[in-house]
Amino acid sequence: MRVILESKVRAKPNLPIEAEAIIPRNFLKGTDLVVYEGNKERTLSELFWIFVEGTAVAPENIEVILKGDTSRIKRVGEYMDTGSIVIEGDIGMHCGNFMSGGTIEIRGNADSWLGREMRGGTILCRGNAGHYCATGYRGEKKGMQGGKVEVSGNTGDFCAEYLAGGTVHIHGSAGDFPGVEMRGGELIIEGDATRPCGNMKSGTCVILGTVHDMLPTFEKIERRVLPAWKITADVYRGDVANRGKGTLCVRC
Amino acid sequence: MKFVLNTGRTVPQGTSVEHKGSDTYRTVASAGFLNPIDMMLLGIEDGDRIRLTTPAGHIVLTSRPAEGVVRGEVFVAIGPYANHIISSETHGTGMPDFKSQSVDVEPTGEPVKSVGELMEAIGGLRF
Amino acid sequence: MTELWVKNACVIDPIRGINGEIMDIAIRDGRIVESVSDRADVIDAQRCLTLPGGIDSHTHVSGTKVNFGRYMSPEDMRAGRTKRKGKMHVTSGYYVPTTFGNSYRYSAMGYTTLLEGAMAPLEARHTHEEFTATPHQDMMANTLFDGNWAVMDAVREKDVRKTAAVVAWTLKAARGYGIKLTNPGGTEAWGWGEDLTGIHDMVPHFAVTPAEIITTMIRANELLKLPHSVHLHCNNLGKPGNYQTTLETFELVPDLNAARQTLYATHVQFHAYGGGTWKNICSKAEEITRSVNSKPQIVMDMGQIMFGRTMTMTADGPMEFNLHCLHNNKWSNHDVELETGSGIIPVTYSKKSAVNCIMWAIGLELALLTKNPYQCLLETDNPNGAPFVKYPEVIGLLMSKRYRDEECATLAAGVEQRTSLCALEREMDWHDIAVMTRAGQAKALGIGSQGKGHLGVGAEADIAIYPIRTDSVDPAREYRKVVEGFQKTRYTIKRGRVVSRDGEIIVDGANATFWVDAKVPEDLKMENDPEFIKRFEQFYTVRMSNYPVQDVYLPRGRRIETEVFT
Amino acid sequence: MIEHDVVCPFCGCLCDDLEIETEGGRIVKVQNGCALAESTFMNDVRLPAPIRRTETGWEDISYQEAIKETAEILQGADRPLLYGWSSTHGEAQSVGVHIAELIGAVIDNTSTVCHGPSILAIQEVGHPGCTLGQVKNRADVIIYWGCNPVEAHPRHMSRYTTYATGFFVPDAQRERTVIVVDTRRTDTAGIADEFVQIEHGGDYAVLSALRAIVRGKASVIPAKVAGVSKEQLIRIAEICKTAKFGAIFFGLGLTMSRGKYKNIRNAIELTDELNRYTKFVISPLRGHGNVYGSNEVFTWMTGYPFAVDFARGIAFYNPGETTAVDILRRGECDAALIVASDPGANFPRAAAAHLAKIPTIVIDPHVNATTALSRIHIPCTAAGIDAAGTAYRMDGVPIRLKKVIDRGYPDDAEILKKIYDHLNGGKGP
Repeated sequence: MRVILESKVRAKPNLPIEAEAIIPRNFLKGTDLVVYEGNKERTLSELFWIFVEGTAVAPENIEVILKGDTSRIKRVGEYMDTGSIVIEGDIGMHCGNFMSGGTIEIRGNADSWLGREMRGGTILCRGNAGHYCATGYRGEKKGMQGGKVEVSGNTGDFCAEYLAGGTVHIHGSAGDFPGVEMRGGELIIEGDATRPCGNMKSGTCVILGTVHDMLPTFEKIERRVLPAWKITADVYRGDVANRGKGTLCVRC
Repeated sequence: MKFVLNTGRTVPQGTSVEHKGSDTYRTVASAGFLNPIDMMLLGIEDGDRIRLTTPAGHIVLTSRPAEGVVRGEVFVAIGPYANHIISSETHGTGMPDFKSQSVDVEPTGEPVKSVGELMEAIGGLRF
Repeated sequence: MTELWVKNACVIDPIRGINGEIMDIAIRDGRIVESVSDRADVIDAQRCLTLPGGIDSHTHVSGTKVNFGRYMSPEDMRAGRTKRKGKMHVTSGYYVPTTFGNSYRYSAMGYTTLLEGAMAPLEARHTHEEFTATPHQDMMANTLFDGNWAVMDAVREKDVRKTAAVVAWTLKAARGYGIKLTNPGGTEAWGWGEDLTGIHDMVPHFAVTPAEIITTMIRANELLKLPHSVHLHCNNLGKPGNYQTTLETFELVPDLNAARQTLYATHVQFHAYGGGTWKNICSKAEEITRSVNSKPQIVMDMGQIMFGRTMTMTADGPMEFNLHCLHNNKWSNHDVELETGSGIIPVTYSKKSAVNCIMWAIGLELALLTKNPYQCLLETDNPNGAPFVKYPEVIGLLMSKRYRDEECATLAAGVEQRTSLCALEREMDWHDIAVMTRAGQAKALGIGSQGKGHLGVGAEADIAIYPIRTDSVDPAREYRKVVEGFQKTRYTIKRGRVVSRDGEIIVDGANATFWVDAKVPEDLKMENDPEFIKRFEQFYTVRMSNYPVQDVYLPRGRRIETEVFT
Repeated sequence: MIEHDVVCPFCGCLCDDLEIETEGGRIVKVQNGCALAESTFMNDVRLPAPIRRTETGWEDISYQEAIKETAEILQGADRPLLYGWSSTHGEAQSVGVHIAELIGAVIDNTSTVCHGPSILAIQEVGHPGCTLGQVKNRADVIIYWGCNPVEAHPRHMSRYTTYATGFFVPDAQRERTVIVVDTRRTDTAGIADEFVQIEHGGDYAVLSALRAIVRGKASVIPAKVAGVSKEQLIRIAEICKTAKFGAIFFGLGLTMSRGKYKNIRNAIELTDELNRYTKFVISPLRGHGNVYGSNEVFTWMTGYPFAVDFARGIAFYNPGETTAVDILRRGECDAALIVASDPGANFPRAAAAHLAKIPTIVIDPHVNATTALSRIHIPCTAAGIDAAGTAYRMDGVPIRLKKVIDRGYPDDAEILKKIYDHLNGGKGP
């Protein structure tokens, strides 16, 4: 089954919409869902043209497609556990929060907190992602714990903060402090990064581009070939400011 | 020349902060403090006007020499002049780059605007 | 004039010796009266369990440290969020809820009076501000004296009268209720990053020992005729082997007051550990309760822990730092000049941890081994041992051996070998629970005369009606019904008004704050003591004139005056 | 008439030993205060009456009219922003929170552009701190990091640190070592025993290096970190470890520079590490007089210290998303109520500009930059001058601000209550 949601033109297009109801499973019972625009409650049909093609008996067979201006829509795919969502344009914040299964594809850019506290499933963002891509919530000790986030473009700052499990793969560059407070999982940055892995405790980060402002508290262990990436890298252990035992590999 | 814009509180700014329409406030909030060597390189003297440009906009300030300011930095009291050119990007933290905005600095003959004029430039109206 | 008539109530009112009688309660203008007119509103209690409003004699719900616990915990605020609804304000938080969250949830459980366990006098204004935002319970604040410089000076001079004078001045300034000692002397040592290891260690620079502070304060407390006794958080909290410190402390306590205990020892579970390390920690609840059973002058509360995530917060700064070094999670500390300290860290009590399981068992052992329920009150040192919303589960555990056994079966090894819990057959009855959750508290806090903790004529009409039929529920078997029943009252009545119904708050609250104005002879008034004033102005960072809490902070303050001593 | 022990409401020090002389309802003399205090009390020019912007200029309106129109604007908004709060008392702040929960607004205070990052850091690692008297009576090592108390908190050093006589530090100047860390050689740096000049944006690296050195991992540290020599770092670490009681104070140099809250987090974790050797505390130097009070009030009422979004009825918090600058930059809000602050002057251009595009109401005693961006400006009392109320000092000590004169203005808490009543169909909070 395909559910196509095309955003309607709004009187106040800058108002954020919160749409955690947009997950495949919810469309099993129809399209009578509630979303929020600013401080007002709306029905899905007030904000979207809704087209449903085919039927489904199981949520894994449901594909949700978002079209139009979706850059202000937050929390799409929150707690999603199966099925798929395709966003043809840009998507707002918190896409794929707490996701545990299924796939989300974003053809445009994603705003901040993409895949926050994700546990499983896959997110593919073909454009750039904002700040705090694949991270956690304020005050919480664990960020993303499982699954995979792949970004074809760049990310903003604090990418994979508190990463505790799963894989984050950035094909472009990451901003300031990628992998800060990391305690597990794997972070791959094919482009450049500034001050990677500050205060990391555990986990692995591989950077194929240039590192700016490498922190002084990483202990160089060895230089070795990383066959998976076909590169030679300097391997650091850190962050020694924090008794950390993380691994940071930087192409040399 | 490329500089980093740094902002902070000062006593003169603080004592006139509730009188933003006053000349005193205009004087203290629109002073751009530079290292004397940078001023020499820019070919300006104490009191000459400088134009600071960033992607957010531009502003004219009165230059002042300050030994304590490091080379490559321009210090401006926290307030509407500095804010006229600071980006509102917060890096997801809520806090703009009040101390690390990169700016172009050049000498200018243009006048320093009043706070009221700055507010009118962004759609306001002086009382 | 407002009147209410509660009929068909199955009343347990231990202070008046009523145990499960079906009776009617007449209420006029907030107080219990002999009878009401036929225009009174009527509530049919339908023979449900009806108790005086619950009283928590040791909880942390208001003030600097509690609010800092909230401030540093956005992750907890995600739990337990409710919207504004009717008379209810928004609430957030599970183990450190907002003030309204605390107030509504306590009210839903039938609690109408709370004692904030720790208030630093310098920050008292903050506590009182939060009291007014905790509208459904009458409040009172234990006032911290454990590291008070003027007190330690007077103790060193062995001057009980002077000690009493400092206490009286400070209680009045802080609008406090009673004397709290938290790790006496230890919080001053913590000002240097040190702690004391026992009650006979010297406090650095002050040349007094915890034992001297405790005994002098007990005498000063009784000299002042304060309604409550000294309220003590013993030294060495949370350390394996600390039961000896606790027992030594209990031995110091004379029996000086016929109406109530002479010492209130709080959260004793945390002070009843044998062994010498975390590896060989074991229960010494039997030793502790043997001592308490022979000393009517001591009342304790359980300090029960329950499994799950919570926040520890106490004036005991050094203890919190030690705990932080074990957990390596976030740590806050806030020492208060010339007075006390405090620390906060989040913890998770896990069934997989043998230490946590033993702690859990010790709290229950203390209650079950204490013969007189008036001597061991039910609480969790909220939120240190668990958030107070777990009280119904604690009640269930005390009333049902089967529930305890089922829980024990899910725990890490150790409980059976290192505690006696599994061997304890005792199952508490409804009356015991009524004592441990209201009557005992009223007596221990000395607020029976203020009309709290009983339903006699003249008492404040604070009443909790639970959806429990004691004639049909067997708590030993149907403990889940007990737990559920105590979670939400059918009606909570506060000063004659129904404030909460089936868990929902239906009116704006209008609580009162009790505080003690202890009188001293003219020559002992600290506000006239030049040396006291000089020291104050020199070493505090606020002026003495700006220190006392103004009356505006207690919009419904209830002053309790004591008789002047000679 | 001379009023003693008056509290200055200007900065987070809340000095409470001022003497204010009044004559015929005017303040004529301020004693014991700093220059900031003096100007706060002496040069108090107010907006005389409520004003409303018209097509061409401004017109006077009545309080009643101003309050009614404010309520209507807020009532009709889909995403109202209530911002400011730090220069008024807790009583007004608490009404503000009630309005926010009632109408589903975002409410934020000035810590968002001040010590918001410090709060984010504290939420990650906690805050080992103390009241200022602990520092005064005990500290033998004082570190000012990224702050300039000489300019921003002029009496901090004489009341609480460098020059303050303490019980265990009777000869303060001789017995206290003062370390200043900054990118600029400020006036504060001038009085330091040790000045550490850091390259722009290098604070995080220097803090990490210090933590590693304190832990005995100096071997990993390169010869220079962000312009600071390894020798100096080792010396600083040694001074800290051998202190009897050390205190770090930090300011906007850490919160506003690159990395933001990660800088503070690192400083807190350094403090934490040092506590394994001796006693160490850390505290932010809070700016506005009652900014800490706004954090306290917001926290006990909503659970969060700032940036609280009630759009969904429940309280939601996520700085970067629910913070005022971000909401304005993204053009989200469609009405704004600004109380006791001046975002027109203090927010970056794009954020301030949005205020002019939407109906903005200002409640503030003074005409400020935001006035020009507003639709309505309602003047009120100034807390601590002509209104009493509660303020929280930078270390959390609550102090009652005094009313020293009466100038006939309504209290902002009263104005806000009336707005609330309008919004709530005549029923108060």
